[in-house]
Amino acid sequence: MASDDDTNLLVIVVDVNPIWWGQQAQREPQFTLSKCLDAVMVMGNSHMAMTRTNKLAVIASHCQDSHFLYPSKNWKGGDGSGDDASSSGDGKYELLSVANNLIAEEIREVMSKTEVRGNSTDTMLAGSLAKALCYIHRTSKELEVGQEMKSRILVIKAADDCALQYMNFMNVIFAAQKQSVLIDACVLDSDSGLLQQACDITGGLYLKIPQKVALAQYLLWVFLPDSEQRSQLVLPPPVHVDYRAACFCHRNLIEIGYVCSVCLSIFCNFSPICTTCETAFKIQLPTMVKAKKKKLKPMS
Amino acid sequence: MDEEPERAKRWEGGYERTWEVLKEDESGSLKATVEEILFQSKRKRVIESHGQVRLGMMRHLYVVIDCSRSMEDQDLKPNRLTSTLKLMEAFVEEYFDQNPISQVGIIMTKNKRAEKLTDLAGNPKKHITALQKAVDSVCVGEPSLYNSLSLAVQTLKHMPGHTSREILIILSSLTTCDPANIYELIKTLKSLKVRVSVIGLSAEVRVCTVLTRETGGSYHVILDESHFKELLMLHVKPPPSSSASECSLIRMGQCTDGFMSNINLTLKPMFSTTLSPSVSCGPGLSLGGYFCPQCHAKYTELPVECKVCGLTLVSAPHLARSFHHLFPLDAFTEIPEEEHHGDRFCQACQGELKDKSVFMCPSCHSVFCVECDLFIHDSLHCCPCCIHNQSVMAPLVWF
Amino acid sequence: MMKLRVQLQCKNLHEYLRELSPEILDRLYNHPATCLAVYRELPSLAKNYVMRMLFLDQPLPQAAVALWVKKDSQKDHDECVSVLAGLRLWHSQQLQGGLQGYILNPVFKDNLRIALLGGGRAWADEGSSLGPDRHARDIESLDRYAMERWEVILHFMVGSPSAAVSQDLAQLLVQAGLMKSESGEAPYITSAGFQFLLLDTASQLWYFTLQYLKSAQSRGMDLVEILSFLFQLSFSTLGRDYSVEGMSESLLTFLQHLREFGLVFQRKRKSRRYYPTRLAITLAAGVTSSSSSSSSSSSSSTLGSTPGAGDTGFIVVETNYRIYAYTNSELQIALVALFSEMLYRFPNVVVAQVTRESVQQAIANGITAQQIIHFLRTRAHPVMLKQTPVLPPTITDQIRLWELERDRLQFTEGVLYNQFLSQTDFEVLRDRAQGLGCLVWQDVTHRVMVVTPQGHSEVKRFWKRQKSHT
Amino acid sequence: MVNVHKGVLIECDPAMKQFLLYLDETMALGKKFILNDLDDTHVFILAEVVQTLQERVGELMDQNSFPITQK
Repeated sequence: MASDDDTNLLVIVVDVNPIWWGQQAQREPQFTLSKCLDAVMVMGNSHMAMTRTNKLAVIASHCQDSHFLYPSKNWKGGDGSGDDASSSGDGKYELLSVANNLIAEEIREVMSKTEVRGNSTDTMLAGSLAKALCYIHRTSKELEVGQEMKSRILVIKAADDCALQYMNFMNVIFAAQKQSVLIDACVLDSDSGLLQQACDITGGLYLKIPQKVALAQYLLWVFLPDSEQRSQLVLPPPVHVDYRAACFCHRNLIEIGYVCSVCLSIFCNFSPICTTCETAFKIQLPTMVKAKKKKLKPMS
Repeated sequence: MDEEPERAKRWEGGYERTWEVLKEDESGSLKATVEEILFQSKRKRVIESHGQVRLGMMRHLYVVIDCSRSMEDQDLKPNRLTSTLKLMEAFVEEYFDQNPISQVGIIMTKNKRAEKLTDLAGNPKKHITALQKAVDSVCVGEPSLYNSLSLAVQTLKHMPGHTSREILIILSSLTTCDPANIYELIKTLKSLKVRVSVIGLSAEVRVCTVLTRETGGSYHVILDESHFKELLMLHVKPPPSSSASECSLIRMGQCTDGFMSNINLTLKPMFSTTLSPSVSCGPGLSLGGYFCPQCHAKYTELPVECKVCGLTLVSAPHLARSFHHLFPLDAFTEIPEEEHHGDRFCQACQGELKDKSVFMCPSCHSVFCVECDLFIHDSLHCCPCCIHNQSVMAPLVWF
Repeated sequence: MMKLRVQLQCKNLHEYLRELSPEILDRLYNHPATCLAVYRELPSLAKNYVMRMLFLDQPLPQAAVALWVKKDSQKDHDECVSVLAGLRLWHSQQLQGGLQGYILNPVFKDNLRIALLGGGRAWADEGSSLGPDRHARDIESLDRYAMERWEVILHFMVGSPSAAVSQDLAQLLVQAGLMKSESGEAPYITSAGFQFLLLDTASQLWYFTLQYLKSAQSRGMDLVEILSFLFQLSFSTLGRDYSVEGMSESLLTFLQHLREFGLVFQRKRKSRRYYPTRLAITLAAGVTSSSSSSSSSSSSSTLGSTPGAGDTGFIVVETNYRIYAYTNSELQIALVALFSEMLYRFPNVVVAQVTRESVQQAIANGITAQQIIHFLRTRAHPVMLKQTPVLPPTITDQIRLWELERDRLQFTEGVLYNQFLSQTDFEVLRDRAQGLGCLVWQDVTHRVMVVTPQGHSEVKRFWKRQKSHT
Repeated sequence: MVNVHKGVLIECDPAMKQFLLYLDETMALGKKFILNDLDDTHVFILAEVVQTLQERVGELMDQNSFPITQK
């Protein structure tokens, strides 16, 4: 059994795209952003209640920015007196009640403060994941010597993907893989190709949940066990990821393509000049085989 | 060979009074200066990226490891050979991480001859097992620069024009035993546009200076093991390819997961091509695997060159992995902590800004601590705050 | 004459709870803090099982639960089910379709929900109702106070004159078998006491609390109330003050004892508020370490050096059998001296040498090699923690070899029977001795057997009767 | 008639057994103390020699352990 004292860090990235949640509130009033956050808090509480050394971080991924809901900057975690946050009046474990009050305050502030530019119904997930990785990197540096840390990121995805982020997203995925950080994805609405690739490359779990209302139960059943228990439990199988690339000129998925040796952009058929980096290609003419001169019979 | 401008050698320079760096503060503790040194060493590791220069993405690199008698010397613990092979394993790992669509070959030279440990291949596992087996090979005789270079050139000259051809020599003995005149070989190397770099384990050798200067490579002599590791890691980043090297379109096959892609989802256990063991990590019956789009040969490891139809097989993440060389993240500007009057928290990791200076991203003016700055440049390769305001350059739509 | 080497048994929470009667268990689960503490001690797979069933109201059929686990980890699944059933967390219930199903113990379920999500009544009356404490205590002073109180007890055990301890506490130490006192003169330490000293702070605390609970019944205190208060303490936040309103009389006396142990700080006996110290909070950590005699080295490496609870790691062990202890506390030096010879003494460091004689001397007073190694590992200096394994393997192996060297011979008293006339006589007598359970050793081919002295008289009588019949 | 002896059963590894036999032959403890040689890991001896036997074994152990401190 894993020794009890290696820390286990769970970072939950919640997609709080106001436009999507606004439409969602009209479509199904019984599942709104506050319900989703309750489920997140239940998941966070149970993770922190598991062992003394478990740590939690929650990030809200907004259209233009991502905010750390917990642990927030101005409140010192751990041994701080933290008497300003009201302690558990209702029998809840103190550490959890302080955490939940903080999350509630921060999310209220985030939703009211950041104004919405444009009607982008997609979220900049790569930025929040990058911040999560930096946070994991710092916490692992601050660990006592001799302890090691297993960490994973759970993304709760609502709006659909933003195509412009592909390159940054891939950078983030490779950085996570290098740090052996698992990326799990719980998708509420439309499937997301980027997250499928993230989960496949880092070995995390990708799940599109059929009923949104039972989000808390899905989180507790599928995403709560950490990497060591997942090898024992029966969990949803890894999803098939379509890694084929689209060519730059027509945006359709191709099996065989031509790759420019300089800027690696892909074209579905041969063209003498690369449109992205305008380098002229040396056209390999099929090498001409010079006709063999018949040899004069050597003078005997 | 004309006399090139003599670089000031270290021992020619003035007397370095290194002990004066450690200054005691009033309470007599060296803490401040030690942290200063630590801070400087962290900063030094961020190599300045030199803007928009064309990088040779597909590289063919031969690593020549000297196995002469001098490799049993014990100035590197436990002896030079074991320490070199250990560092080489890390190098191969890092090399394939940074350049997924490149290839490496390893050559050992001893007893006046050179032989191939592994030939050019794109699969790291094969090289690492070969390196691990080489630990107990015996070091005898003298190395031969000429033989190892000519052996490497024989395969490199057939490589297509657009890929970069490189040789990295790890030389420990001061002598070499060559059957012919090495300066002729240097001329042919130059004509074939092969770049030769040398890492010396003992002292600077004149013939290596000439060799590296002529072919455009780099020549360094190691100080200690950590310096050796640093020099090796310098060779991981693809070298700026000279404009002369022509670039061309390469035909490539995009592989998807074999067993899922065909419509009838019957899991057909297929024999992976057993032409040569190097094709898959082990021939035999396996469910998973990648199918070559052209000839449906099956492979378990990517990237690989299809043995049947010669098509290079690669998957999208491989190409994406070497992107950050194309759009390098420019270094953050360092501003002393006093001048920075924003909030006292690093915007990436929410940690407090404790150390002496703070780093600002030139494009989005967000502030980071030194740990995050290093982490962002080493593995993240993108600024967390810039991503948000959608100023992303190339509209690469790939999913 | 054989020296009985008593083994210090330090049960962990589960072993302790399993011995309690079911109705005490159910009353225990009435308090959110205890439910959370019991939940934290479950094996990690069982934790997930409990979480999965926390929000279900109707029972799950056993067949469904068996499918949760992959085939190759069936063993862990059965172990979890037995733990959960053993602690009465899972009740098996008859489903309508005649299937056997599992349901979470309703009392436990409600209280765990309250612990996680709130919605019940407050655990302890809030300190804030008394207004801020005029002379509030910061964390460093709390730590200092806790460590100093705890060290007084350890010093008393080592017998240093300066340590004075209340009669009640001394009597508890004797009851716990850590000390012995003949006819009224000052108690002195036993071999179990030595082993106790070598434990890390968290395990010492837990062992001490277990002994206290045993004696609690005799003092007429309610076991459930004390345990829930203890677990509530271990979940409190360091540095906050809590009020004493609403605490029963027995709880108040318990509080005074805790004050003496250093788990709680009160300015005066009668002050209306108390501060839990770091020792109280790491008490929960001690619970997870399995019994000291088992050789689980992994869980103890960081428990012992829990930050602030006593000194963090200060011992450096070198491969030339030298020990450098960076401490000037008399107690730690006395502990190191138990199994090594002191070489030099400096203001901030003590140099000692582990030798064959010193280790065998320690083994003679009942300390086992494993306890010495556990002591060195839990107090290993951070510099040592960087390397794996923490202690140089040559040293740990050598200490174990020195221990094995002593008991090359095992002596057992006995009575030898040989020269049996026939095989049947031998077998009859051997079966009789085996039936009585006093057969020590037998060799059928030579028809020789050895019986314990106590069993000898019985076997002899049987043999006489046997001979008179045939 | 069944023969009965009172004494102490010793269980030890074969090497130590040989040492006991050697002590017995050379009358090192003043008399023959082995009552029965049972098998190569068990021996049955007189009760009163146990104490002196332990000391002799201790001495044997001291002889073949090297002093690590070069005092």
